[in-house]
Amino acid sequence: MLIRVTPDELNPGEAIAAVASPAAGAINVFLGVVRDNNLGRKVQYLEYDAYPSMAEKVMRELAGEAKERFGLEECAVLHRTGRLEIGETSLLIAVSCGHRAESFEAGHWLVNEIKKKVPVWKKEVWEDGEAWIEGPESLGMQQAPATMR
Amino acid sequence: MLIRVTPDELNPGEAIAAVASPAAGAINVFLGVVRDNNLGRKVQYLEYDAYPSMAEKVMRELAGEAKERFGLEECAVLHRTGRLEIGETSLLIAVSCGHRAESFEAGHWLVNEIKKKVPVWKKEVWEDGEAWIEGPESLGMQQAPATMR
Amino acid sequence: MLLFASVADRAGTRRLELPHRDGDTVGAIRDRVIERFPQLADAIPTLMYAIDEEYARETDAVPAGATVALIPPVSGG
Amino acid sequence: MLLFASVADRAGTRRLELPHRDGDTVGAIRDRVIERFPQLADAIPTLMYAIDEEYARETDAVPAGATVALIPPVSGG
Repeated sequence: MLIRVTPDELNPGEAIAAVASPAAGAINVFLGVVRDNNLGRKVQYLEYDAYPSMAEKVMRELAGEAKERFGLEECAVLHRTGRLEIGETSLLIAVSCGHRAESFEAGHWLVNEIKKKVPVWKKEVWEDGEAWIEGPESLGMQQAPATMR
Repeated sequence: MLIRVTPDELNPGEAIAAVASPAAGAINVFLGVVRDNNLGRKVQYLEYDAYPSMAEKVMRELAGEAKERFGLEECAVLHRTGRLEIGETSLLIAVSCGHRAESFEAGHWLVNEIKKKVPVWKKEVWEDGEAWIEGPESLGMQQAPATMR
Repeated sequence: MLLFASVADRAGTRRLELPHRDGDTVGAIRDRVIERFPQLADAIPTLMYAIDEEYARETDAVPAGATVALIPPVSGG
Repeated sequence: MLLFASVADRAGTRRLELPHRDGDTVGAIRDRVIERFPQLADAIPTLMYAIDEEYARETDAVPAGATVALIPPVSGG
């Protein structure tokens, strides 16, 4: 299993290669990408904080559970940290298995679990402020300016 | 929309780049891969036949319908033809949209529709024979030897 | 007329030129192909058809110069 | 003790060393952090906790030398 929390760019080709298996008929890849807007606000960039060692541990546990639950051949989960520009990939998941239905189910299940359980946080930076987004799909609260950090 | 039927290797990076969009928060990629077994039989390789111009037309129609139905930003569908070895990618789909749930639904819907409607056929080649697989998940019928083609 | 996959294998060809007759339908043209390649008769119940890259019914009229295709059950992906 | 995201920003630090006391629980240690950084008090209802990279409950005992983390609601992906 390829599991990684890293400040470096995520490479889908690496994740696909990591889940290759002669018994796999289907590979599903999910990329979480930085969008230029959220809940009606224009986003300039994101900054991801993480507890890297624990995040990798939780990602490894979830990948193992997905393998069991969906009969996967292989599974890769990578999360990026630090400053990410619009269009860059923050989350990269790849799963391989015999048939397509399980590949979609497993990928979707993994994204949902990762968003619930992995200790990673995003800060949205707008033209006129910034906020840590805490909790899935929360709007965030206006925070103290960055100079206070 | 990137739509292509080709004898050349399919490149996931190209499909991902083709669906990139500042408004996309999720990209889902599906790879149909040649598996070393089917319905209990060991597969040596596959050979894909296609009606390329019609296949591209049907793929383009399905991609357009998926964009509408799931609110996609962009969509790419590529199918390979000719001889494919175990582990090679026969079908490559990428979709981008605002949120993850739609990306999984759209990808899954597209694979299902493509398998039902696009004029492409696979022949399985085993150690002791070969068969055109006609119809989804059929076992195929033993065919005349290749020398008759 | 275009043939694919098992149908092409069993006919030994992927392409036929057939003279156009007034009032030709997809089914009529298919029947002329079967006369020439009787070994294809048992494929009829499973076949679909296309006229100029569009799925078509057996009863659809075929214009002069059109390309008709015999489409066995597809198995892409 | 590790702090992250808004909690780290508001405390002005990502890492604290706290002396271990016999019978320490996660909640007891968190309360000592809040004494030092009262501005974090309103975050308590949303916090989760970890001991040595495992999610833990407020009532769990903290062994000497363990790393405790305050985990605000996560928002990865």
